[in-house]
Amino acid sequence: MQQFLDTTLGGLVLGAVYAAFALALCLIWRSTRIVNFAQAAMAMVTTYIALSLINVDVPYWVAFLAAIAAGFVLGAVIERVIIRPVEGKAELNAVILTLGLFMVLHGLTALVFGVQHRGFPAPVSTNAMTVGDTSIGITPFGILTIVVVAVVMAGLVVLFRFTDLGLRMRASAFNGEVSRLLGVRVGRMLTLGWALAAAVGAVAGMLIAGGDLVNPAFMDPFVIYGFIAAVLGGLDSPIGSVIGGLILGLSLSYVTGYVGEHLAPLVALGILMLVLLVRPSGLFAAAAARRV
Amino acid sequence: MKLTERLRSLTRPVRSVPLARHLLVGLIAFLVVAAIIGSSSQYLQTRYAEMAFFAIAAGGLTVLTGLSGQLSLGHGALMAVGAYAATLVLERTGGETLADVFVALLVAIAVCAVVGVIVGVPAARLHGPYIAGATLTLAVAVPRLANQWEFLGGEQGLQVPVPRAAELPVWIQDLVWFFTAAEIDQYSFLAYLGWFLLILAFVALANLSRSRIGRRWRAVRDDDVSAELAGIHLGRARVVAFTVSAMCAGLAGGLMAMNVRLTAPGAFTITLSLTLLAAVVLGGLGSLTGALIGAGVLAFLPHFATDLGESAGLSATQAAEVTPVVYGLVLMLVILLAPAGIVGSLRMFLARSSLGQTKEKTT
Amino acid sequence: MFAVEDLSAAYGPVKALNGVSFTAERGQVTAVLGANGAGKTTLLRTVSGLVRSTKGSVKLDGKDITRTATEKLTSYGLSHVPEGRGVIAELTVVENLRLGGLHRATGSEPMSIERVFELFPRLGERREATAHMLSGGERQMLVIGRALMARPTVLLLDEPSLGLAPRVVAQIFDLLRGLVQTEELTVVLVEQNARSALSIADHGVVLNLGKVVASAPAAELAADEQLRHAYLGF
Amino acid sequence: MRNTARRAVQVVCVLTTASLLAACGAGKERPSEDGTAVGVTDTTIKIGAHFPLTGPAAPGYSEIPSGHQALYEYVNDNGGVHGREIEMVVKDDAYNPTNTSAVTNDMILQDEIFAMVAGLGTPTHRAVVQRLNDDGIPDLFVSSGSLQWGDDPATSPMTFGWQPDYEIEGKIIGQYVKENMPDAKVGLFLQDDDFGEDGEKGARQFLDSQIVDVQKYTPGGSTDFSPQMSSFKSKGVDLVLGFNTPSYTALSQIAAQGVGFKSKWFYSNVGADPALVGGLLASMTKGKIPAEQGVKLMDGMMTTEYIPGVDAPDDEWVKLWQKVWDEYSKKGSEKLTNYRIYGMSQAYTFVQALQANGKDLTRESIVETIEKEGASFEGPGLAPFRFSEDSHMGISGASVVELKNGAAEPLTPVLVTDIGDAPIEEDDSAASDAPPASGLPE
Repeated sequence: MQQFLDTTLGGLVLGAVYAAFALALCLIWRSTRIVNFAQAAMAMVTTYIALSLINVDVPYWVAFLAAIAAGFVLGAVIERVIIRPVEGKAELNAVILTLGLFMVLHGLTALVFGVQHRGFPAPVSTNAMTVGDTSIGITPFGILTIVVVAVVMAGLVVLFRFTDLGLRMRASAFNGEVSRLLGVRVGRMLTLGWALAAAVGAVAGMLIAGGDLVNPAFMDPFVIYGFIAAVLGGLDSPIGSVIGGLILGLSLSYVTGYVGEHLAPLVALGILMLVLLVRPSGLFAAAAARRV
Repeated sequence: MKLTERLRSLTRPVRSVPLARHLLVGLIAFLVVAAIIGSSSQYLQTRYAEMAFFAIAAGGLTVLTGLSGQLSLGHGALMAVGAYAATLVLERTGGETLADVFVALLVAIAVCAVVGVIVGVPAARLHGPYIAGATLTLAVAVPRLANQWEFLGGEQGLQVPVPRAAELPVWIQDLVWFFTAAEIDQYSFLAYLGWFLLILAFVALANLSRSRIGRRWRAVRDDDVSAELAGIHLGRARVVAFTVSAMCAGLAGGLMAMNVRLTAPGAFTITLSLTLLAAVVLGGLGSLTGALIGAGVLAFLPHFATDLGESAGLSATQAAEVTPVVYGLVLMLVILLAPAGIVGSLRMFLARSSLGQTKEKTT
Repeated sequence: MFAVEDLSAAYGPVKALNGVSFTAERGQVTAVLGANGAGKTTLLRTVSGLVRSTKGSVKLDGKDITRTATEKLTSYGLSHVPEGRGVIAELTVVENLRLGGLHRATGSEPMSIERVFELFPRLGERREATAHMLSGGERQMLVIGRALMARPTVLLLDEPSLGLAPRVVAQIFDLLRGLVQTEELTVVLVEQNARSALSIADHGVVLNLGKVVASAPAAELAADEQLRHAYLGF
Repeated sequence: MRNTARRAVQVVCVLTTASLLAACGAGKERPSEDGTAVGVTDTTIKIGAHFPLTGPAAPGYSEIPSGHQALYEYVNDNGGVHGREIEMVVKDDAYNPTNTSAVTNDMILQDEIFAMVAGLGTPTHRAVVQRLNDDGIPDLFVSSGSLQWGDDPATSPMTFGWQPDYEIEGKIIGQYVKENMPDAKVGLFLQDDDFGEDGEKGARQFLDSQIVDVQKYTPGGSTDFSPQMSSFKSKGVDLVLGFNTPSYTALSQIAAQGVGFKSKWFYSNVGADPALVGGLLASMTKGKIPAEQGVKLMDGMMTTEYIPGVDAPDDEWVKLWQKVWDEYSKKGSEKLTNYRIYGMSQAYTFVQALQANGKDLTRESIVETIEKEGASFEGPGLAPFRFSEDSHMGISGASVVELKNGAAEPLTPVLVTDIGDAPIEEDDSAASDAPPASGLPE
């Protein structure tokens, strides 16, 4: 029972991070119909930027903000310079392009920062919390993770639902040409979409790195898990991404805890195929089924 | 002029049948290759052997992606399946003789054919980013199965027995001696074997792509809706393409196992699948020559780039990172600047200039 | 006044517009007519910069707006209304309208969404519906209403009757006629349905293969039997 | 015909390009072998080794080769061994056996090394043992305590171990726990390969009935060990025996804190360096404890020790290492660490073997020399080597220690034993060896 509770709590924390990551993928998919396979590498880069700052004694939260800002800039630059030429072209091109970007960012980070594993601090304790005498399987950092992801989500909901900027971004994503006719600077909105997504990815990177070792490959599992979480909820649906992330986090946590860590990717693959073949638009997509 | 015409008429039967023509080219190519391998150092021979299995895998992938328009990032996983299948067979047979080697490779191909169908059926229903994500997951998930069952050797993998030169049939030893004036050893054997199978595989693939099946694949790639209207069973065409491609990956995996002499999950990383894609994209999607060029780059670039990096003052570990950066840049630049790849761009250039020539002639 | 002079455009080697000129007066409806493929839609797309012009100019009250970025045209008071499929299907009715009001003609007063609902009461009833749930007629009302939110002086309408029942077409054209008077609009109405279009238009321009073949008061065109048979199909 | 010709031309073009490319960097001529072995000239000996310079096993282990290199430079500057200078090629395998195979291939065929010396890692080195023995290349002093380097010289005649194997380490730990903590509920935390397996084998000789849970990890896999620690916690484990590499010591500590699992810890020597693990732990915690104070986070953990380390600066051997390191470390700013001491100690044994071999050096002769004389090599090891024609096992014992403020406090004298049922005996004789005045083996 104790183990089940611990595993569940661990899964929720993990799921929250997957959710943030899936959310980032979803933002980009909505704005440019591209799955950004370089998302994990971008988040890794921003996390390294934060780590370099922390290592010269910059306070954690300043470094955290710096990572977000770096992500924002990185996302914008990548959209403008690299992605813009393939927007609206054959989807295979964008896939290959982002995979290439993944490899380049990976390699460059290794060249610049080295490949050794480095410790990454957490802003709050990573020791289990106790209720009375028994300790429970969640740490203050785990709670912080869930809170941060919830805040990010709430922020995005407010942005998209209640602000003119969000309306412009959504309109650009859904129908660029019509939006232009209505005076929306669609190009800017797409850039902003990538920038926001990369900033959200940067947050996810910081949350994963905290209290763990980082190296240039530390985000690699997220290339697939983030994608699966996003597809699970329907690539188009931010709320779906979040729920997809939580479902995936819990599933993988149970698999790791009760069966074996090595089977986690296989279970993830099973979940992905099931969703793609049975409910291609994801579990929570509101729109009519799209071809996958 | 007369003589050449007579020669042409004599060779017509060979030229008019694609298979015969491809086989002839294959034979010539193998003789050239054998001469090169025979006169190379052991170190180069291992590089050639590596190039051969990369080329087989890339050839299969290029058929899949270039001709039938499906993307697979899971070919590393399929190579793993082939490698484990071949290794398990070699473990049981001892792997001492040439027959053992071929049996192992045939089993690798057969197992991968089955896996190809299993993966191909659902994959045929996916497109674009979805198939990319699904096959990428496959690439991560399959090698981890080695940790599940003890007979697969876990993380540290399985040792692969390799035939010793002395166990090879005498006629092969004599033949090699006759042509290259060098004794065959393990390294040259694997290089000969690899290139022999590579040429065989490419002849088969070239033939296939000229055949009705190949035309169907292209039809499916270019416009699936009209292909379907023309009576082509989309799913079936895609599954066949995936299976053929998987068989190539299986053969490549089997050869890789023999070359590396160890089959372990750590060999089959996401990076392997991505570098295969890089080879195919670099060469030009759908071109076998391109796949060969791409494979050459895969086999030689890492060492070249690492040396370059080290001489530029990077530490050994950093220099090793130059290679993936180059692969990644290749992927990006090809997509942004020359989406047809090396061979495709060259072909377009040639086509344009020959078009120019014919125009000049006619006017 | 809205004027097009010698406007040309091409898709690759194919000339889609070949030296088109006409003017549209304030408070009037100018119908641009022609068969399918005559270049009507290309004309609008070229005016709003979605297709690059190769020659000629577009003038709005004497100001040259030929190469102006598409996004800026609403601020000059020019609204291009794409045909009914141009609703943003994933947004609600209200959101579509809000979007229309974000980039208004410079110096104009914002228009309230309620005013649109007064003009199109049907939309008011469905304000929270997502646009993909609307009927064809409702969508057409939505794109027109959305364009009005930007307080345009010139309204370019692309095939508003496409795929609609005649009764609905009549209803929409009536509304349009009314709007021209109350809002002092310049309307350029691109239509394949020449008969209906001419019934509300003041002036007509007939295109064929990218060229103007006739430009005359609407009544005159409607009376020209030969022209009607040759180009307008009624 | 055009098609055919073009295709043939294409193939030839590709091959030519490939060979040219290869010629740029790779195609070196084999050196002529007049009387000496590959990799040996009158003035040089070229050796090679694979190390994890990158990846999860790199922290700590990547420092070992710098120890080797410093000692070789010291030796070279003092006239070399029988007039020959030692040159060491180090290649990164990232602790991935497939890479080990590839880089070993390169070292054999491209760098043409005389011998592999100190190649690191159980799963990694296992991938190339057969290859090295097939090709008759000496495979000396493997940096790993797996049994397979030494327990079967008939199959692997060229391979020699160096450090105490994991089985005797497991036995020594097992006996200590059984005698001193008979009521402890033991959980095993194992690397999922021969490393973990050998250690478990030794420990189970004494602790079979005390072990209540076994958890494993895959190197290079997930770095979150909460599930494993939750399992220990739910099974009531109060003593964990870890056979794991250093990063995983830090990660298991973090995960244990994360799930609120409290226990006594006993790590294999391999994964218990206080400076390194403490530093990693310090960098991963809230508010970043300065790395120097990180060693305190390891207080109370137990491990074994078989060579003197940086915590004993007055030891004669450590004084020698310090002197060599101060003089020959490439990056002057880096400190002497236990891993560098490990490398220098190993290098010292290799130089000893070369000295003992005499001027006529062949691949066979060095093997013969170690088999005949290795057991009497006096070096920093607290216990003697077991080298003979029947055994290629390395150092024969260790003492159990407890970490306190980064220093190892002995809990037992040096305990010496061998694999299998061999009894465990106290034997401090080798611990008192001191280095020769020159610092060079004689």
